[in-house]
Amino acid sequence: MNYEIAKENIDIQSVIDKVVQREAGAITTFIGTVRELTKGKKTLYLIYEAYESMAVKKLEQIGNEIKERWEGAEVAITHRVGKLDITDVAVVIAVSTPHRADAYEANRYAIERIKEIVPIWKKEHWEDGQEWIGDQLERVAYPSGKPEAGDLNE
Amino acid sequence: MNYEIAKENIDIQSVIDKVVQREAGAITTFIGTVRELTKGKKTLYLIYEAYESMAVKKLEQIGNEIKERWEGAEVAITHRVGKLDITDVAVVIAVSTPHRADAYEANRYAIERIKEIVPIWKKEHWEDGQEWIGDQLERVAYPSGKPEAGDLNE
Amino acid sequence: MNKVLFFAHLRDEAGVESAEIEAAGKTVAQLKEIVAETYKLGKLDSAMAAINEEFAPNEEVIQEGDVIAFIPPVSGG
Amino acid sequence: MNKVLFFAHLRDEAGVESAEIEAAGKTVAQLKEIVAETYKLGKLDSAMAAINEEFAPNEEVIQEGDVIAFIPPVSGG
Repeated sequence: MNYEIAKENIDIQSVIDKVVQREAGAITTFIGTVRELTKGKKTLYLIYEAYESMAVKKLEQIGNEIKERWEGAEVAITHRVGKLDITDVAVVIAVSTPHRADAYEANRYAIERIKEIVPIWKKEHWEDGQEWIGDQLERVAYPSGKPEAGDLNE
Repeated sequence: MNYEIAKENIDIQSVIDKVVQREAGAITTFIGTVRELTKGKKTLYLIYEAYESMAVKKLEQIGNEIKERWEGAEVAITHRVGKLDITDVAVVIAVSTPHRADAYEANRYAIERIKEIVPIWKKEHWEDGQEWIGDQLERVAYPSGKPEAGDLNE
Repeated sequence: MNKVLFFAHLRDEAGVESAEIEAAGKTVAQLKEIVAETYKLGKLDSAMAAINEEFAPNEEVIQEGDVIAFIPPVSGG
Repeated sequence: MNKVLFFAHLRDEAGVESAEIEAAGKTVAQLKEIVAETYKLGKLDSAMAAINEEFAPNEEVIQEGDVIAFIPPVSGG
């Protein structure tokens, strides 16, 4: 179970434990936390929602993409859903590799891919309103109905 | 105490806790672990030794360099000394920043700088011998007596 | 019959989480048109579609029993 | 008097962790020569020196009471 959607607080150490290996000299983690200010606007809290079964499959796909590109990599990703307050942990990505440069690159790849292909959405709640992020005009839309050609059935 | 030399097992979560901030959307960690194989040679265990008082100062210097270069960054680094077995954690670097690209870059900067200027040494123990790493011929020596011009009194 | 799933703002606008629709033989694009009209969904064009939890292009033909999800631009992480 | 510290392989070779040496007025380079000869340290050339926990170049002049450390190429991380 290296790829999970969590309904409660994520235990960071338990995600790290999944990628510990005797062949690894480096483990990187990315911990996405709820930031109070975005473009000067104060967030009160967030709601994350997932298409859970597909999200787990897509997290696993990202892990497999990483293992193909970075030899010897191990990957674990947990994304939380539900209501999150400021500084709460939304996502933890742990990647272990034999050498450190790969651990950074592969981890960065994971978060970028999550933002492209994993069906999870956040709704920001401010003092003066709320909005699902991702349907805003400044976001890239997908007129062809897909994120990009390479993402289909990879 | 964001910069520490530890004689016991490092609690990763406690290092992360030091960089949590309401302004941060991203925390990256680098966890250096003892790898079993290096260039095909099997390590049994390592001994890390530090010039402790200077090492803490140099870790703090690295943190300050990061804060100057990446606005809004918070940094915590703990390096362990003593005997470490395979998969044991030698170093934990945690960096938080408002945006994720900075958290990866600043964290990577920290580990590279540690390998340049922090007075910590490891002695590898193999089945057929032992050696202080850093005095090997394949390493760059410092004929001028310093790591590089920019490192002095930065 | 086919199950159709709505998420995030699409679910808020549609007012339902899922619907049962006869969509076998139709393309994703055709189903989008029908659903957009039925549920008055203005931004369905910018949504991706998934068939059985895999992204599917607009021209893919839906089979009997397929589960179709409309996926607004994602914002996890 | 000045305290001189040895680490890692330099300590192993010198056989001591530290020594008291009269080094005031000498440069780091001069002290290196003396120490290399006294303790038969072959690789002192590749070591950095620190004075009072700050890296110091070979030409820096040592003051009374300064603590000097010889720092082999580091290998932490």
